[in-house]
Amino acid sequence: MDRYFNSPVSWGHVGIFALEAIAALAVVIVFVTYAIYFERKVIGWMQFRIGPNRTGPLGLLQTVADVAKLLLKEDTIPARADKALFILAPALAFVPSFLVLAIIPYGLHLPFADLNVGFLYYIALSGVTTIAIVVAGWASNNKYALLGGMRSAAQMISYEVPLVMSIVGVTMMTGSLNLREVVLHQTGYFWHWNFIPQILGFAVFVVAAVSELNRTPFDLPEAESELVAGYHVEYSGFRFAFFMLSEYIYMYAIACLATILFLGGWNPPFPQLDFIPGLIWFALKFAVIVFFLFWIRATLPRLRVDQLMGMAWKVLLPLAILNIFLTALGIEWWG
Amino acid sequence: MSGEDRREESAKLNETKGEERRETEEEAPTEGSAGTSAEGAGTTPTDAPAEGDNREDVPSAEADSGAAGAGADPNGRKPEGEEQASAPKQVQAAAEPKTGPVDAKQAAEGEPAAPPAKAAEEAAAPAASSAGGEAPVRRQETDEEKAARRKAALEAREAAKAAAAQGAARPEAAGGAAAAGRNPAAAAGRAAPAAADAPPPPPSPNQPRLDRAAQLLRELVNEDAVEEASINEPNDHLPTLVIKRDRWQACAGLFRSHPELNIDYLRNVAGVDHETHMEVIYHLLSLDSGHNYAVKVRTDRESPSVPSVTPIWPTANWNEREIYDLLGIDFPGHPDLRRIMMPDDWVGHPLRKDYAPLDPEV
Amino acid sequence: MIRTEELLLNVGPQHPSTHGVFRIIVKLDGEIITEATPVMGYLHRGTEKLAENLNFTQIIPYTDRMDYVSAMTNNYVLVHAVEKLMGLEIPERAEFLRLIVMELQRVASHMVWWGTYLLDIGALSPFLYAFNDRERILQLFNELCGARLTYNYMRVGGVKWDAPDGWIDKVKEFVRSMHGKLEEYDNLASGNEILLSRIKGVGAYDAETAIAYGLSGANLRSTGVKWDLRKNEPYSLYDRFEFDVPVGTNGDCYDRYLLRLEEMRQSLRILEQALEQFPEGGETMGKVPRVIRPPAGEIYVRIESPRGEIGCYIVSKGKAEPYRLKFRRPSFVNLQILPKLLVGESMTNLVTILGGIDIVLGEVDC
Amino acid sequence: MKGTGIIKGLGVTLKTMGSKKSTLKYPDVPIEMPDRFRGIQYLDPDKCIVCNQCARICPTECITLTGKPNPDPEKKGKVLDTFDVNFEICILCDLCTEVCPTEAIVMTNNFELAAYSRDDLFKDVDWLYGNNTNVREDNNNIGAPQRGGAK
Repeated sequence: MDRYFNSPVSWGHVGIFALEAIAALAVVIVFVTYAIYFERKVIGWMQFRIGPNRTGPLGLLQTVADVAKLLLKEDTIPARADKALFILAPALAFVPSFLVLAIIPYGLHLPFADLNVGFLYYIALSGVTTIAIVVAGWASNNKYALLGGMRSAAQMISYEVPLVMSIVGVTMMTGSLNLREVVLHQTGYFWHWNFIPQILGFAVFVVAAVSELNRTPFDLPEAESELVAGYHVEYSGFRFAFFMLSEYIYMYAIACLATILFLGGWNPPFPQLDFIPGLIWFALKFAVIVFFLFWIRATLPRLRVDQLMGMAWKVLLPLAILNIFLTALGIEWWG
Repeated sequence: MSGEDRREESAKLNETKGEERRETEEEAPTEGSAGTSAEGAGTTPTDAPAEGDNREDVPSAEADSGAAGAGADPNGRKPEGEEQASAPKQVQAAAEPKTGPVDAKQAAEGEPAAPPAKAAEEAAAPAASSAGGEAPVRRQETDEEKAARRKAALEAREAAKAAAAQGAARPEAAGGAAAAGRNPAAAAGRAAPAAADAPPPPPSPNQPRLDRAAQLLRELVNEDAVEEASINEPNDHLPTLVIKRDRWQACAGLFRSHPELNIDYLRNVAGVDHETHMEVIYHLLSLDSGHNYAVKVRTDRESPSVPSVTPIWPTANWNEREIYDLLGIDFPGHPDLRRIMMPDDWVGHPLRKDYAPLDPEV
Repeated sequence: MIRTEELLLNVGPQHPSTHGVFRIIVKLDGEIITEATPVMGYLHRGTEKLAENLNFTQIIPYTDRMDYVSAMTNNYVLVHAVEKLMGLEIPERAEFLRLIVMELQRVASHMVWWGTYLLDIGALSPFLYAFNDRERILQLFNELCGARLTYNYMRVGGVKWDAPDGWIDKVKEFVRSMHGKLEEYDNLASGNEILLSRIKGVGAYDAETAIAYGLSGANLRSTGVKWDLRKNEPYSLYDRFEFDVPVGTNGDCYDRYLLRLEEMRQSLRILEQALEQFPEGGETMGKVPRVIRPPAGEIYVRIESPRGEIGCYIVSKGKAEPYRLKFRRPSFVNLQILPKLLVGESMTNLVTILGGIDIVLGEVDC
Repeated sequence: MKGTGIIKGLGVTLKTMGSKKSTLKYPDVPIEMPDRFRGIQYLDPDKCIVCNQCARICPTECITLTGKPNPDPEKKGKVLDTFDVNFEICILCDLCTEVCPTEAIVMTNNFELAAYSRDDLFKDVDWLYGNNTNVREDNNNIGAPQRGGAK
């Protein structure tokens, strides 16, 4: 990769970059398609059901069919909605979700953009999606959407704080925000991975990440039983698909981040297992995280707004700060 | 074949079937009554009168579970022995969260001691003498009743035919016909119990409670507060009071606050359109003592109004709204008297007997 | 200058958590409710008016559709009222069958409540766990009376169908396995800290308020008032069986939650005894006149439905049709306390409290 | 300890993942209903004696029927001419089969009635006669005259 960055720009390079980007996009789209499929399958299995099984063999084409349906649906915009914002919101939600994918290294030689401020880049861009959700809630001119949008703004801003604080420990141990270096620092046996020394940080990270994803038990912005569908109650067709897409892409990104920051990225748990390619190890860890997200969605009820905010500020933030202190002490005493 | 033909045909069928049915009907109750009274004569003397006085419900409860029924309640029907046995228990059970149930408890324990004995004494005499004589008397009554009913049914059928003949049944006509058909039936219904009351039945176990309640209301509210007081026997000897409309508010207050009555729970409020008048029925319950009362308040049909008891029992709130909605009875004193079931712009009150929908298509 | 205003929000009639077509107009200050006005009647079918032109056998299918989650108890309250008014004798076998189906129905109804309540609170799975087991009860009912929801099973004087061969054993088998299932329910949700934080202390009222508002069933018992019509005013054969009436202490949603789970256990207890004592043979239909024509008079009977005291008030003028038929619907009466409970709560708690009262809209609107 | 409840719950869902599923393959595999199931009625016009019991007992008045004199002059009584059930309002309550003295109208286990038009739900005697599969064996017509009443 580096040689492309260092050599002068030519049409050939542009073509290669474009192809790479398209390949990455294809991977992500395939992931989203089958993440939705497996989410439904897994939750179905946990509820004495078998999940989607009618479209295509084993129901594998279910999501494809769903997307096709969404594409063909009539595009409705409520008469009293703020049209410009209403149209802008889905795009605003979904553009940053793709942008954050640029920094994720899947293997030692498979990074796209090797930024030194990798994690901060992620936080900065994912924050834009919050704005999109508020805009969507506001532009719909619907009270449920508005409530959902407001909830989402409060929730995502609150949880970004513990999310960032939780990885400060990792950064301190690594000495860098560059995601590739974070992984390289975790080379060795699995107890060298960050999730053991940073167990507290890992816990805070997982909780805050689930909250950032607006998934159960933190799915208040779209709490079905209270707000019907929350901020996207008025959206249908492909605009709705955009929100859906960005949600799942964030899930992909967060699962990748958790793998990289705490589970040793592409490193095998034992150096002896080195013969298995790093990409497979990465995918395995990633799958575990994604499965965990499905699993808690199938099990847990939803928090209340005040409890949610209380949890962010009264539990997670102090824990994250405590984690920073402990890490500092650890580094001071044991190096 | 048109609808009219069909109707005629079914009417004919009705007639033939009806006769068959009448026969079977006549057989059934007499059989039952003969059986039960014979049984009554055969067993302990306390059994018979209890059945003798409940002529409305012929086969009583004890036979369905011979041993249990006879052992537990000597009266044959369940209320007395059962309720008294359970009343103190209820008091104890309910005593924890409540304050001052002492007098209620005393009432529950002291009161019932007398009536069973009395009932037994009075019961013994007629049972011994007239156990054989009971059955024919009753059969005669049923015959009378049957005759009246047959007449009523005939009239009703004729009225219905007349209405049908008029073609597109206009609501007034149909309503009138229905009313014409109903009135004799109602009259017959009323006549039957009147005839049945000839031999004075032994007092109900709940009679003292009814008398006491009536006395309290008369003393503490007004002499004319209670218009009628009776025991509704099929309904577990439910003491039923008819209260003068103007006194109802004060009476309700007394029911709620008087330590001896202590009605804290309003079970049900129902409105009935009796065509001659409107009636609101309150089913009251004291959770401490387990005592039930039914209170009826009558009002005229033209501008029906009954004082609201929502300030006394908040339960009444929606119930009164429902009655207002469906029967059109006004409840002065209600905090928020609006329609509750029907749309706000609905015309008429559907549960009234003369209700005709504004738009018959709906 | 920031201008603030109250938000007037229509919750319903089409809303996932109003359990049917029920509407609450709430005034919101932020997410805090300052005023709540329930609006109902969207499912009003005029059962009481329809009944005035139907004979008693014909009314039974209509009662199925009132509280459609618990049709058996509705059937029972009507036939019980008519039987009492006519003084009919019910064969023991029929009475046993009625009791068994009513208790099965109570379990099934509480399962629906449990599942939907947790769905309201945001947990997806309990709903399917509950329905998976309820399915077995419905299957039993289907074998018994040929329908899964609107049973039309009871008749004045008895029941329509005798138990088919092997049915009692199937019920026994079900009751046996259900104990384990209830434990699984507890494991799945009852201990969940998120659930506890959501329902503990929410929607609390004291015994006095509960009695004043005429609440019944678990709503009343959660305040500590030990009032269960099966014990206090026994009907059917309930005085033959041993069971406890669980009561709560705080009167909050958590108590109601625990009470309903415990009531399922008690129902299983009753079922176990009833199935043991189930009589070998006998009629399922008593001696009933050809045309059911109660004598002139009136009667109010009440039984303990899964939702509370369901009552039936009949005014008869000696005809085959009731002159007036009024149902005291527990959901309707219990719901009255809702506006009082909602003031000062958040939107989220609206769902929790409404779900905790356990209403069925078919019954509220009737 | 905080969190044990959540972990227990996670355990239950995880355990369920491997358990037997209860999904029915409904349209592919037809559902077998028990014999007593109340499905769409089957009508045998030859048995019908045009007694009108079913039309009278029907709570929703969805049955209309007419009879004609028996074409065979030797025999008395009537034979069925038309018989219509409006399945838009039929609630399959079983009362019509309960009162039928000759078991001319009986329930079947068929329950699929969905149609694109409301008119299709208006079924006549031929259709009901043709609905002759899965006919219920035990009809238990307790309301019918000869067996009911004071039995």
